[in-house]
Amino acid sequence: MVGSTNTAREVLNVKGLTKKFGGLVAVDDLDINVKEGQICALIGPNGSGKTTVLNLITGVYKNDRGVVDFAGQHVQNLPPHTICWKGIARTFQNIRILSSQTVFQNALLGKGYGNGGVSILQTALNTKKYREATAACTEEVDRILEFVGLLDLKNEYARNLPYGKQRILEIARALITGPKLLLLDEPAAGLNSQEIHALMELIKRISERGISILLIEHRMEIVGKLADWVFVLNHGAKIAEGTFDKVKEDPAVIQAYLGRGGR
Amino acid sequence: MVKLFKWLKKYALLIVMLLLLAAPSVTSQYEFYVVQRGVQNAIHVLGLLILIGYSGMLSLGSAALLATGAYTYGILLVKVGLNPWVGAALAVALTTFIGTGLALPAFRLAGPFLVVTTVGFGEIVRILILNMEPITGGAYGLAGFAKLLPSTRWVYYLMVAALFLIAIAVKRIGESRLGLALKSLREDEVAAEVMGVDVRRAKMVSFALSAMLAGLSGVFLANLTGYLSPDSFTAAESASYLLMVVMGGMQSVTGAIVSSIVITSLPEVLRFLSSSRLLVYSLVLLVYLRLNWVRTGKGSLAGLMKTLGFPLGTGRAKDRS
Amino acid sequence: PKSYRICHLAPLTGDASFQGQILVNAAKLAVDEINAKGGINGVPIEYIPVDETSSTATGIEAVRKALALNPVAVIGPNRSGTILAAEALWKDAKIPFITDGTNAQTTKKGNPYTFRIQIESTYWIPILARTAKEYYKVTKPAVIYGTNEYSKGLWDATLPALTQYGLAPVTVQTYNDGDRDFTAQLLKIKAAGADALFCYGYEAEIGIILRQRVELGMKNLLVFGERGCSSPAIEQIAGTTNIEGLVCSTTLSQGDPDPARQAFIKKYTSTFKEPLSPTHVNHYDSIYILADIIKRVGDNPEKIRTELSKLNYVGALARYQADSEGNLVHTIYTQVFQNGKWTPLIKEEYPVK
Amino acid sequence: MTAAILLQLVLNGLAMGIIYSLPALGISLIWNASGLFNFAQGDLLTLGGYVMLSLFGKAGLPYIPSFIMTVAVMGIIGYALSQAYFYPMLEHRVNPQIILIGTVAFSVFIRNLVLVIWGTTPQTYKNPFGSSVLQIGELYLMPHVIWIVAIVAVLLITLQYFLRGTMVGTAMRAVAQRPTASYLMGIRNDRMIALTFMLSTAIAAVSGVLISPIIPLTPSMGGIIAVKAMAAVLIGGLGSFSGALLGGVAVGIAETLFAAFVSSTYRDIFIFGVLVLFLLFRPGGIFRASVSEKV
Amino acid sequence: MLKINDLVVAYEVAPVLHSVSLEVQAGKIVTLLGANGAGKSTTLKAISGLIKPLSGSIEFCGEVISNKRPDEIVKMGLAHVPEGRLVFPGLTVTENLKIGAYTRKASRSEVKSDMQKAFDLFPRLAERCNQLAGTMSGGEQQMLSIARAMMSNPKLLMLDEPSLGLAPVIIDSIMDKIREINEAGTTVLLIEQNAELALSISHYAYVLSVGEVVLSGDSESIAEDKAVLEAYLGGESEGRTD
Ligand SMILES: Nc1ncnc2c1ncn2[C@@H]1O[C@H](COP(=O)(O)OP(=O)(O)OP(=O)(O)O)[C@@H](O)[C@H]1O
Ligand SMILES: Nc1ncnc2c1ncn2[C@@H]1O[C@H](COP(=O)(O)OP(=O)(O)OP(=O)(O)O)[C@@H](O)[C@H]1O
Ligand SMILES: [Mg+2]
Ligand SMILES: [Mg+2]
Repeated sequence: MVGSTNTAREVLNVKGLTKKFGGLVAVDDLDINVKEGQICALIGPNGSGKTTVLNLITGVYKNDRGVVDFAGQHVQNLPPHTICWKGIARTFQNIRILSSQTVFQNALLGKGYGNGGVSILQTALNTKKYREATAACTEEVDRILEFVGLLDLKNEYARNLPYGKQRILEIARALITGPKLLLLDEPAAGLNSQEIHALMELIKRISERGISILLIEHRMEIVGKLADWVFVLNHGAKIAEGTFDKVKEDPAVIQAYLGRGGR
Repeated sequence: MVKLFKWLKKYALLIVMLLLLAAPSVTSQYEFYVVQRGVQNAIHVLGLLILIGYSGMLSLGSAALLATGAYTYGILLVKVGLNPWVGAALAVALTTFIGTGLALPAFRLAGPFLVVTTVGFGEIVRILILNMEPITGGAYGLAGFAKLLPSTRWVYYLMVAALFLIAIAVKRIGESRLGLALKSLREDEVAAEVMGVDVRRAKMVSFALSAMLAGLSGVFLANLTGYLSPDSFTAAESASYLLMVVMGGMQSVTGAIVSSIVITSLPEVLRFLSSSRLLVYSLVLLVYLRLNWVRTGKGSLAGLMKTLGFPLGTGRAKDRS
Repeated sequence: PKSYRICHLAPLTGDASFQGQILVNAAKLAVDEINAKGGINGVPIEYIPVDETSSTATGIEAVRKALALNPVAVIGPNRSGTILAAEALWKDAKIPFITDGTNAQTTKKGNPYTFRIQIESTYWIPILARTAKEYYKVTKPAVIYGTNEYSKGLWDATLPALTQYGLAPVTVQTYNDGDRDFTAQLLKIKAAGADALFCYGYEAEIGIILRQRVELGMKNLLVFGERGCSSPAIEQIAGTTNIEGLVCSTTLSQGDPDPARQAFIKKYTSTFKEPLSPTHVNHYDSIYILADIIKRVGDNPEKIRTELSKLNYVGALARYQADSEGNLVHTIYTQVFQNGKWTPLIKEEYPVK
Repeated sequence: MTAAILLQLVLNGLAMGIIYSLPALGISLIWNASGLFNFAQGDLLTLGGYVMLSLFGKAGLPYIPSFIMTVAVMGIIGYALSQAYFYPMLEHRVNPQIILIGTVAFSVFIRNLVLVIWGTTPQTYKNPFGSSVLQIGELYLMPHVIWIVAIVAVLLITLQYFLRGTMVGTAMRAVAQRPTASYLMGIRNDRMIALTFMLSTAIAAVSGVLISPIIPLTPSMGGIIAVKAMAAVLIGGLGSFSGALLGGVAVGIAETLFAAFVSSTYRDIFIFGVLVLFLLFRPGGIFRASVSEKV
Repeated sequence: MLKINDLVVAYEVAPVLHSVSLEVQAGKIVTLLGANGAGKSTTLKAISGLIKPLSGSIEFCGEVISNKRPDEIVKMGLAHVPEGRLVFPGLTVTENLKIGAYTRKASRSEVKSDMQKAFDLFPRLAERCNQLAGTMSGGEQQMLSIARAMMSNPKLLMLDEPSLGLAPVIIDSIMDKIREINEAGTTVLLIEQNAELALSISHYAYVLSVGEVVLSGDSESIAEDKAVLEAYLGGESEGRTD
């Protein structure tokens, strides 16, 4: 377990978050918070609203009610790219990479819009400033690719990567945005036990860099090993929270989510 | 053989430019006029390359932006009496401004919705030109404006120089991070947005750049013909510009230039085409689309092009299923 | 020479392309007749149709293209806009053009190479106005025209003509080319209490306007039109019963009893298996005029121009006499559609200036 | 403007709107059943009209057999289109943008093919619904309006039932959405796509046959109508059949009233302006609550 | 029931399956294990005809099916729950299920009762029967995909990672259900990342590595040979060089 202290500041503070789709309340008056350096897990039955919470935090959906405070600022309902700049990055439950671009370019996308403050004119003219900015950028992307172990696949088309690597690529892309908080949506889905092991190592290393993590996962071995704190959702509302060891004994959680296999 | 093609590919842009510079001395007066139109179209098509090829936003209203550029130039010279250079600058600026405004619907609309909107925009501009007679000359057209440079030949050289610079710029933008942001609009807008790409700004830049080039191309068009009338800016024209982008490979700058010039001069080369020009164009486009985007095994056009190292459509984003 | 090259600019593509086909058919008929008889002094005519398109701007390119072919003379363009925009090109190239536009300005540019085998609208629109006023006792005319350069030119000539005869339009309506529903305009004309309608545009639109007029219960509204109204296409689109009473001006009337005219009409209809459109066949004569000149002076364009400028020739369709501006035709028919066929009402000659 | 004239305006606007809704239905059908926006629908309509002209107007066959033959001929054309172009493209998951460009190319192709075969002289044939005006008080009405309304109503209900209520219709939509999965359900994708296109060309044939006695046939006739039909379909809600009808009627009435009370030359500007505003504030159209993509 | 001999499959040029031979006996649950990218899903796609093999033969119920179209194969009584769910996003849950029974010449009431069974297994689907499948959560779509395949009442059911993205409690009930339908006579071919789980319900297992079968045997014996198994499952896609 890494860096869990009670005195740490809150990075993410969600209060009263609510989202309806037509008549369906997907997220219901939800409060969660993630402290600096923590790895938190969000678990719950299928359709309990976990992904929706991520979508609300990152601005992909607009919320109906509630506040999302990130590093002391309201970020709810800001455009997604602004939220990204403020320091929240994410991956997707269904992988969303640019399949006809290379690994490097996919990662580069994490740098966001534009050429790092260099104007279009300078880009077109290939000025020194543009070249320097590009070089710096390339270097940074390479560093992160190295960190996650994808550097040797740098020039491969993303669509040709095996599934597991595509998941890692998404994480790399998210890291390149320079986040303070990383949201991972079922990163282990479709991975085998070896890959899961490597993934957990990676998540730990990311956490060691001081990045807080909010993780959605159905594989309890991962939640058990990684999460400092667990939130359990059902029907969009929080039914339990605490350490995994505590939460997994909660009869409501067992009944709604864990069944006999999860423990 | 393959080596030769590689070499050709590398220096393609340069070769095309040299050929263009030589054009006035080796063509008859009329052929030269056609080449001029080709170069002028190429400038416009490079703009569409950014919008359609890079960003994946289909526009069927591009002729209207061309009209905006050409008419603004003409009106400023004839009705206001401005200097041609000032007129040209203002024309490009205004077209860019209006084109950027077109990005507003693109914020919320995609696919067919956006295309129909651009069709609508094209109609709106055409009807306005037709009916605002005191300013635009209406159906009678607009004539009597000066050229940027006194001799046709110098205007041509200016145009070729502009084309060259624009080609390099468009290529560079395509390879830059900005270009990646534009391409991400085509592939996965949501992912791009969440990764910090300001999608609205990217759309605006895409529309603005393409409108700017349309405006510039319009100014040159006015210079070439010396006469403007609303019927040269119809939806059918927009469709032929679309053809030029697609046949150029959607991603390749040199491809776009070559295809613009070839398609512009096709009816002149094949005289029998003249009355069924569009019939043949559209058929060629259909055959091209069909062969290029569907792998029909070895021996197909696509296979052939691929072995020769030519750019192929990238529309084939397969899902892993 | 091996052949005498004559280019013919005609709209072969676009909205007006059916007119182009008639223009070419008529000219081609003459060329074939001449060549079948051994050509001009044994030299055949090389006849090259060039697509003027239905657009003014691309029409200019067609003029360039025609000039690049080095013809002895050119027939066309057909659109006033194209003539006005491109006449400097043939002035520079010193090639005579026998044009077809009705806009008065086209022959007023002082271009000695421009000739016209058509009557300008400023001549025949006043006749329409006078006919309306004096023959039909119209008091409240309305006008509808399309926003193309052709119809617009007709409207520009209409207001002065009406004023000249003490009439003022009770309402003026416009439409855009391609419009297919004129309910709004017609009902406004109805609401304005008009008793006659001056109606300008291309065949499809005019045809629908004439039909919709009846469908809206406005059968009593008299309609006065320009030369295109005598086209068989109008009758087909509007329906024969719906154009009863339509009045229009032309340079050739289907009902003209003159045997030479009737012989031509018979020849035309039997050759092409379609009814004749009187306003688009005059280039049959243009070819004969050129052939006659070339026979006399050879293929020098400058000499052909000189001969055209003092032309005095009786053709199958009309008598041609050049005036100082290059106008070659001076006869106007006003005809009315009565009992299912066109009947001449008035025939007028304009003096040659 | 008297009340009678106002009523007449609305009535004629409605008649025009019904005409727009015919290609709009075709566009909606293709959208539902293949996920394509068919820019060529209007030109297919033109083609249908010309085929009818040749059979009924020129060859002089009786009306009903000509009608049936036109629908059959157009159905065959739809089959050919699907086999030669759309099915291979869809089967290979070609980027929808490319297929969309393909429909634009088809639109241009068909229009010019018609031009080459039939020429550009506006043509028409005898109105089989009768050309005598019905007069009701001060209102004038053409009998074809009543017929077309009836046929559109039948078409609408049939399509709605076919696509939503039958297995084949559901399978068509399934093929459009996930061709791999539809294979796994035992559906023959090629047949479904062929059927889709045959249906839409058949609708184009019906529209062409109904419209060509009223609006003269020119190569661009269908295109002119289709531009409005596209606006109608987006206003009504792409994919919704009642939306196509309502959108068409709304466009027809709105443009007639605008032409009468504001300006007849600027009315297309008005329609497209309204369309853009409408799409900005209700991107899904009248009959579609805006569905956000699941992320 | 299903017999595969020397199957070779390639996506573009390089073969993904080099030589796969395996057999699924009627009435059994057979598991296919393997590292990521080993070619498990490709094998299933080749069986159901979604991708044409370069060589080798596939026999189903005594008939060679390697040259048949997917729809023909499916009509023979084979159902495939594909990787990535592939529900019809614009159809409602009910419509998705109905399409699942497309090939069956079953009466309406039969389809209804089968649908009821699917709803019993996944009560969430019943709650959402009119929701568009595309707006369902990942796990809900997975449930729908499984339920849809069962609607065709197949002789052979092929499941590609059915547990993917599902809550533990649902995985339990799916595994129970697989066993149950197997006991009722349906043969099952299963792909699972969670080897332990898969082996616990299956009779027989094959292990695939880089496009070849490297190990096969009774589930119990394979499960016992943990070290070997781990070695193969860990060899994560080293086969790819490009
Ligand atoms: N765009 C949408 N429209 C309608 N309903 C939606 C939409 N998105 C999500 N829902 C519904 O909201 C609920 C929550 O979905 P969400 O994707 O957040 O679940 P989840 O907890 O991530 O589930 P899983 O573990 O299966 O991924 C689901 O029941 C889903 O059907
Ligand atoms: N559509 C495709 N085009 C090209 N290559 C593909 C395609 N689909 C899969 N591959 C490649 O084929 C190989 C085998 O893939 P397959 O999906 O069969 O593996 P798998 O064993 O199912 O793995 P996973 O556990 O990731 O599902 C992989 O290397 C993969 O990258
Ligand atoms: Mg989820
Ligand atoms: Mg797989």
